[in-house]
Amino acid sequence: MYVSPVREPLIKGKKDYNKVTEDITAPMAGKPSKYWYMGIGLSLLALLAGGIGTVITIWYGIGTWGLNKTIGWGWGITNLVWWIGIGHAGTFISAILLLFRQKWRTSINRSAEAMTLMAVTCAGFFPLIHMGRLLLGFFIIPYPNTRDLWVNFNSPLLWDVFAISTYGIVSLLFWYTGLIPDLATMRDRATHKIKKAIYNLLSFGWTGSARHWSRHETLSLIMAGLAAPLVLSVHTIVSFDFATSVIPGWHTTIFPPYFVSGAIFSGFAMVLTLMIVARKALNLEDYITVNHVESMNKIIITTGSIVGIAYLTELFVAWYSGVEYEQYAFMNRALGPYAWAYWIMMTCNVITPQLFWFKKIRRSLIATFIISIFVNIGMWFERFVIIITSLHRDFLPSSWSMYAPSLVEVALFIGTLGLFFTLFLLFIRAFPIIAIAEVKSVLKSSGENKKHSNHE
Amino acid sequence: MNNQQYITAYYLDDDDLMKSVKHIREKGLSINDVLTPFPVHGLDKLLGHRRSYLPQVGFIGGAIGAICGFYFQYWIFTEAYPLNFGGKPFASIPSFIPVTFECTVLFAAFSMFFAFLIRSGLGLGAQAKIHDEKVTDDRFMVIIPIDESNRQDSINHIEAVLNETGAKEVKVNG
Amino acid sequence: MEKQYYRSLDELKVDREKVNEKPVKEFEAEKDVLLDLMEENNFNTSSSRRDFLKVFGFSIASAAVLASCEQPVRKAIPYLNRPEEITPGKANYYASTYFDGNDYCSVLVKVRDGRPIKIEGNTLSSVTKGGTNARTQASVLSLYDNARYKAPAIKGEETTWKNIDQDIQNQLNQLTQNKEKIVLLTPTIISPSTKAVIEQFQQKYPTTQHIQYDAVSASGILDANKKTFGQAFIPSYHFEKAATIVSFGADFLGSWLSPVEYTKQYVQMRKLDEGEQKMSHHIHVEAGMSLTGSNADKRIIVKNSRQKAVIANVYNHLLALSGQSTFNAPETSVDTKAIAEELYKNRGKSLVVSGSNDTDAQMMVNGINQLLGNFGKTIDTSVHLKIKQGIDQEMESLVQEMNEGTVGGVIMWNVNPVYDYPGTDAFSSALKNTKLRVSLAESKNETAEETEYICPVNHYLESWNDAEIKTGHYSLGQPAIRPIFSTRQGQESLLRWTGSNTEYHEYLKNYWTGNLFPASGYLSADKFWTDKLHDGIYETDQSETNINGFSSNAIVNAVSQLKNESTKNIELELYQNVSVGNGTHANNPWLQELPDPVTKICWDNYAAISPKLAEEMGIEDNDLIRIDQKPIPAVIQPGQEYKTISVALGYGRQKAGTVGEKVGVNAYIFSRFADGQRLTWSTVKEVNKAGEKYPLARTQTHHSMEGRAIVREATLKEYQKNPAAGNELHEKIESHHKTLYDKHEFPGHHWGMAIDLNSCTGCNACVVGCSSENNVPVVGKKQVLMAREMHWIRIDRYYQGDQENPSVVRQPVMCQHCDNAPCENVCPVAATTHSNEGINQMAYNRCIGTRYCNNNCPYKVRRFNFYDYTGADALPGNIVDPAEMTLDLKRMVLNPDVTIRAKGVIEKCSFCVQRIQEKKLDAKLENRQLGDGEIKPACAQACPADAIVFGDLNDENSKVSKIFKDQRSYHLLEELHTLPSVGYLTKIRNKEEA
Amino acid sequence: MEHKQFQFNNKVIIPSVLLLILGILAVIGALVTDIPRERIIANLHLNNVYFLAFALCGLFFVAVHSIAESGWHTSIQRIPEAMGMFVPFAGIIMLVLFIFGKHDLFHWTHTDHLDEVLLHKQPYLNSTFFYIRFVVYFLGWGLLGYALRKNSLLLGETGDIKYFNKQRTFSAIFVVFFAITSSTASWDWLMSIDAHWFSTLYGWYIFSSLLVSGMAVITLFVLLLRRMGYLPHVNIEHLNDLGRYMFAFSIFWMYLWFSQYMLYWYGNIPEETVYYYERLNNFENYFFINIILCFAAPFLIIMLRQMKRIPFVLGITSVIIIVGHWVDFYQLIMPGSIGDKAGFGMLEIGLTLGYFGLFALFVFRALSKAPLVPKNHPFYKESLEYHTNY
Repeated sequence: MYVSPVREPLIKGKKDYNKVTEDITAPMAGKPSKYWYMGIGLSLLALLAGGIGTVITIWYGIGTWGLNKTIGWGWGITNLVWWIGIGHAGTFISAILLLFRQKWRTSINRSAEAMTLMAVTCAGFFPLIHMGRLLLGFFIIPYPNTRDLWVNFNSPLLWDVFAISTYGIVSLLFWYTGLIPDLATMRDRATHKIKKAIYNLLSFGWTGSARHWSRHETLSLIMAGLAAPLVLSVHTIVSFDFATSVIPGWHTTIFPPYFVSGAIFSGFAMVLTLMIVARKALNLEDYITVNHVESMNKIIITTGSIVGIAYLTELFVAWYSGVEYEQYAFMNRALGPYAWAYWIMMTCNVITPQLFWFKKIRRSLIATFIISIFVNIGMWFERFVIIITSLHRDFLPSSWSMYAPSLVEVALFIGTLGLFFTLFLLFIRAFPIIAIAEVKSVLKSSGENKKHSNHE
Repeated sequence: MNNQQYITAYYLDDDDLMKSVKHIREKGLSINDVLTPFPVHGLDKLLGHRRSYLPQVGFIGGAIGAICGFYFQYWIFTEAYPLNFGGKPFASIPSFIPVTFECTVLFAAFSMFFAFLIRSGLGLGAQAKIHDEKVTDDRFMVIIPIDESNRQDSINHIEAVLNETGAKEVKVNG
Repeated sequence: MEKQYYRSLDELKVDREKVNEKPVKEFEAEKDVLLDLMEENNFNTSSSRRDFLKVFGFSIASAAVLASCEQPVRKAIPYLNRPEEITPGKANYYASTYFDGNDYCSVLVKVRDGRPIKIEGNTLSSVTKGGTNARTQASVLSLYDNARYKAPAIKGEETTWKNIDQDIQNQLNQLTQNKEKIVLLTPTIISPSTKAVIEQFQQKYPTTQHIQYDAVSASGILDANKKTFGQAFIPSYHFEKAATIVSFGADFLGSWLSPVEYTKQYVQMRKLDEGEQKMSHHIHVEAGMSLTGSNADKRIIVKNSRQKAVIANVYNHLLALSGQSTFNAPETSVDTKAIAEELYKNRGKSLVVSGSNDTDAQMMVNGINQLLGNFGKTIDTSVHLKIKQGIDQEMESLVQEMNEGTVGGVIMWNVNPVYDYPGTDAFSSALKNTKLRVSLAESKNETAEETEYICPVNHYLESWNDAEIKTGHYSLGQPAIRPIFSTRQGQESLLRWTGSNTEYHEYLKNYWTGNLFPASGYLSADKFWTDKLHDGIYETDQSETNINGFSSNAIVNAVSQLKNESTKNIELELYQNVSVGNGTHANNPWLQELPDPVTKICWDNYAAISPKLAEEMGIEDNDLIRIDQKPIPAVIQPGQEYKTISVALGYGRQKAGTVGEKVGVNAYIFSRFADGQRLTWSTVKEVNKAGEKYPLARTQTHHSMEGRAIVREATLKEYQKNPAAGNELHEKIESHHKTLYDKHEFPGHHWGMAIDLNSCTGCNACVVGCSSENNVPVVGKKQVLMAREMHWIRIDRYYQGDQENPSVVRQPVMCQHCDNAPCENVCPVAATTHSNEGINQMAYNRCIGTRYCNNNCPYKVRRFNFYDYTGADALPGNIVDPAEMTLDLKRMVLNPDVTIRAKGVIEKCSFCVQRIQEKKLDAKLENRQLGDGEIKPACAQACPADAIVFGDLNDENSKVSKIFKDQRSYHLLEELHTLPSVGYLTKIRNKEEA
Repeated sequence: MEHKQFQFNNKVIIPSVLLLILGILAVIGALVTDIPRERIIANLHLNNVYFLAFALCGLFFVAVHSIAESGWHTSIQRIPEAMGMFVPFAGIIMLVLFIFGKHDLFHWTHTDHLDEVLLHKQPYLNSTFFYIRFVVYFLGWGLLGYALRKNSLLLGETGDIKYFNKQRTFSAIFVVFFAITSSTASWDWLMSIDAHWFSTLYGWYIFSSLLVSGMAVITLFVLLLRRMGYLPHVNIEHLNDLGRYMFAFSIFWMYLWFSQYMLYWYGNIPEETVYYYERLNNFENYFFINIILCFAAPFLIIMLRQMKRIPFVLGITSVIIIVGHWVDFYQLIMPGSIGDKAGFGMLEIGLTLGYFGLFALFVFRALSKAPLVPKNHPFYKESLEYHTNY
């Protein structure tokens, strides 16, 4: 297919198909580096902290958290939304960018999707652990109990159960579908017997038959078509958790699209944070190029601006509505006791991404890395602001109250970070973190070496 | 599979593959299969493959999911155990939409995924017949069945055609 | 309301024996409600009803066993023969009397399966009229207090009653022989039969002096009346007849004399039901913000040392108005003329009271009331209030005598002077000079711990008793349970020591049949006795006849000596709050966790200081300050007099049990004697910041309504012009109500509750009543600090206006049972739903604790069990129970009709659904319509102000339906269209400007 | 491939003018019969806004595809560009209507009897500020639209990378400007009709409506031009993409519609539900027809790939969407502005067709002013070799 010479190459260096395979599978070969061990050590330590927090929470109760009669959700749900948001990048890259024909997605979709799965795992942990009676959490499954009672389909939390599990499953299927051919590559390259057997099992007997490829492509495409609205639906439903209520600051119609765009915003930031490190550590600079980073930064600035406009819209409509509770809620956000969190959110989410208007910054890896971390922080604070500042001062001033997390809550958050990075570090050792087959399919049209000579 | 034998050969470039497939087909040879390390665009057309029915499967799966998901909720709220939640009507249709949607997607995805596996004979424990381990790396392999009734002629003919196309490692394979 | 009052278990022993002679009859089916219920639910097992009963008997028996000894609780013997009056699962009510020397209340004791579990007001009493206060409600828990003395002890060694009796008798005889003085120190005794017992004791031991000692006394009133009427007495006040009430520091709704009675009276003149257009005008002069002061229409801030001058000026103006000669009154900045003029306008319809213990002040108040012609109208001198008979001077003399060594023995019965006598150890050191020290005490206290002989007395629910709260107003107390421990009631001990073997029960009965029966008009003494025991009260129209005419000589004398006292010093004011009161009940966790109606602080007392003083001294809330070296946390109290610091009494108990010990500081040490009276205010030498913080547990931290229409109010004038004044929003909002789906139908009942903000005084009785009825957990100070208190009903308090003298509004808030409840929608597991009777119901065992409902509740009335407070959790050993509420002993107080909630579960007000179901069943079994007002949730039951009305909104004629149609009626946050089933009536203030 | 210059001849002028005359006749007819004046004004407002939305969507389409460095759109981009040229004229007719008819449309302009809520909103909802905003919108859109068009023509002509980059910059500015103004303008012209009511999502909801209806108009013009023999290079793949856009944005519209409706339905707070209450009780037909036409029909018709590749089906779907969103705007405007005076008859049909004629005249004229394809656009060749597998 013809590609305009104006476009930058997506794969740098003079590559052939074999080189692609070699490059991408290289990180899995041999012994892990000492940095890998350090990383996994730290991650496991964090995971341990989370484990201790979990045991304490289950044994002693939610009382070990900083919540109170007014503020029923704190860091737990903040983290849930944050992780779910991060989990949106993968599917967005794979599904929506696929539908919009953005070829640059091929280098990052695999790892982004894997991050989706990991983030969803981390996210899914919080609605479970935040329950007062975790051991009875199975009540949430729609089955008739001994008194023929079912569940409440009016509850956004129940929708969440469906949405998050569906999202997790479909993402897994989608990710795995894409992984099958690459697993076959791994199988065929594996020299160790056990390794080969495992990859053989996982690759589902893939041969690379043209028929299979044809179906595989159709499957990927339709799955992408399904995943695109699904990715919208998940964060929409998460936003419904808040927006369906009557609490000022929560009950607002812009939440669904604004949450989705915030999710993609934060997801891309996390992908960038990891990929900027990973491309260097795993020698994949030719595949994940500055061009890729720039493209992602463009998405960040778009979604960041949408989020910014949503903030302003909320502020304006709070005033415009003439509803005193709404007005107070927003005044309180900006000027109340949690104003610091609000301004961290504003700075990190609205102001810093605007730096990406400058091409220099957009293409600077260091700047991108720093800003991506800012965005991660900002988006965490966005959820914190939404949850805490809305709850801590709602309708009746008599019940107003303050919230600070306990050590247990902090430990749980750190634990999920540990889980996330542990899974990621294991992932890069076990699976090709770039979709080998997909990169090969765009190598000719968008690779550097064949750039100027391609004709059909 | 019975004793059917094949001649396999590979190319190192997808463009070469396309050209030779065209050539082989023009020579009247039937191609049993082509193995490639990545999906080569336009190959289906050259090989004369039909479009897959997976979208239809997905649609049916999704439709079933939607209907089941919706009716499940509707039945519980109006028949099985109607409860007054915050004054909402028993049939609180807007509330049913999110779960209905999720069920639709879930059913569609599952049905397609498994249809894909079943139709392609893939799955946990399925054994691939590996002709060449480099097929998943950088080799594009054509597999042409040998006419068993006229074995040697067939082999010769096929080898000749393949050699014309610049194929590498033309060999008979079980 | 028809309630069946049962007689006591003991009383029925005879009947039971009679019953047992006959073959036991099969019970009548309709009585056995529960059994039928079980059958309806298709318990088609082979077991018969009788088998079931045997099993069920366990619970009753276990209680009975527990009540008798310390055997393991769970070993139980089934009732083979059911006692006549006990139906398993049905509660009995016994009339009784609560009097602890400080508070009086005629009560009904709810006994379930042998255990008293709830106290309710006795509506037959013309004094308390079914009202209760927080302490009365909480008193049932004291019965199960682990700090109670469980057996007699000599010098800390447990012993038998026989031994201790012998010892004490010997010593008493010895003292009598030596003509050494024996003092019987008690709080005010209002029991006529007990007085007879004491007389008998005094006959046996003639050197005995009986001294009544009230830690917070009314000695000033007694003295003033003695000087003006010739007799030391407290008259009956009639707030319900007063159009203008002027109170000089008398917290008559909270702690002054008989607050339950006064609240009942007071709200009669405050209610604007059924188009009533008039209400009383209440002027309150005080230094600290009291409960009563915060309810006043006009609150005038005057420091304690200057209040006398204000009284004098009012008196002087009234003298002038009535054309009498005036005197030289000290100056005051208060517009006393206006007060006097208003009072004068309302001659005979006004009431002036003072809480001061200053004889002169009280005499002037008498003079004022006399000038206004209030005696005989709003003040009845012929019916005396018998409460607070203690004369401070007697106690003062006693301590002097003890110090001199002229007192041989002291028997202290239910008093705690080591704790509550002024000074740090004045009493304690005096006590050391006596030879015999006997304590008749109910539970661990500072005084008893300093005596050799501890003779534990029964809790009042284990005791026989009687009371004459007012002249001719008798009431009886009867045990509702056998003594749980090896205790004996005080009267019985005294009788034993006189050598008598009469049981006090007999003694009491004889006293009543001997002294009261003859004039009762009854033909049979037995009938008289059983009737009165059933009713709990016996009221006659007796009156005091030996009251002299009013004499103003003493007043003239007094005013001539009035000095213009003026001091720049900071004054310290001591007061009793509605929860802990004088400190007797400091070990009661329900009371400790009860937020103060003004500051909303619990689990501590504190120094309330004025905002201006705080600013000057750089003091913030929770700063520890030192008042004459004594450290105490400060709270900035709007409306506090500039240079007055108020501290609550009753805290700082050193020996009281796990709950009450070392909670707050003992402020009694600051009280003092002056002019023969004990005063509860003094000047302090120095106040300074300690530089530390001391966090106070406060259930409400934001005090402004932020301009929201939460509590709606109007002035009386506006109301008279427009009954919807202040409530204009209601109609507007109602007219805008649009819904996208129709309301569900409530074909049977639709329960609703109306709360009159004009009546509610904020006394907190409802809060304790609710906790008691619904097994609401106590969470302790640490958890309250984290804003995790569990109360199902709370009383919100907001300040309005300038902080120098703000107006105060209160609003009881419980679950509003919204028909469009935001909480119900969002529970994923359908644990909270709407019943077809309009109740927002919680299925605790279904709840998984997402707290989503709590977040969504606009009223924030849902409570989450952050820890295992009740021992109901599946995981053992992780209970958070600062108040020991999970002790088997204390768990006896639990209401078996209400599930205790496990860790991780949301709970909230249920409209006392168990009471609704009970009454519905009663009506069904009796095949009749449920009457309006028959169902009373615990809060409505407890309310002394009748501010809470409950009923069926589907019944057009029910009281609650009518109130809902009142133009003052509105719903909290009604603009949200949550359609609450709770309505509020606007608060109307009788004042000029809004 | 040879490209014909678009001819602004009688073949296109006559039908357009006929439609325009039909519209004028409809208004005259309404004036002489007893149709209330307010109804005419409300209809004029409806069509003003609706056709302006097409024009803005045209500009937005061009801008977004420039930023996204899309290739395939280059072969049809002249059509959205031409649509954008309607913006200034729409501004003029809108201004005239507001000057004469704002009191019939906006209750908040009755400054003599405002309740406290509207008084509270006065700093925003007052005529002066309203007109200032109006001018800012049209200046911004007009100038940026003009710049985009001019630059695009230059780029198409020269293929100079300088113009390519410039186009990207203009596009970015336009998108940012439009992101804000599309919301505020929809508050001004639509949301403030129900002056007490508010919804934070409103602006984005209108935006989605604009997007999908504009896309349908683009599709319709592409089909029309192909039918007339222009744009021979536009193949089934391009149509497929346009169809996919319509399909996806229909779902997106439904998503936003549902989000807004569900949240207000769920909260059931009167000040919010009053909006839907009005529509469900007095305009229930429009309410449901709206959903069917805007979502159900396009969703079912063009879900399958095969259907998107049939020009006729695509055309029908475009028309359904255009009608559907007209109904959407109808039920956005009518209940709040004229309430029970609203109706549906010859006036509505005629006037809308008249606007179509007017709009078509502008578009055709603009198309004729420039080559139909940017033959030197760097991505133009990509567009020609465009084929998809999905």
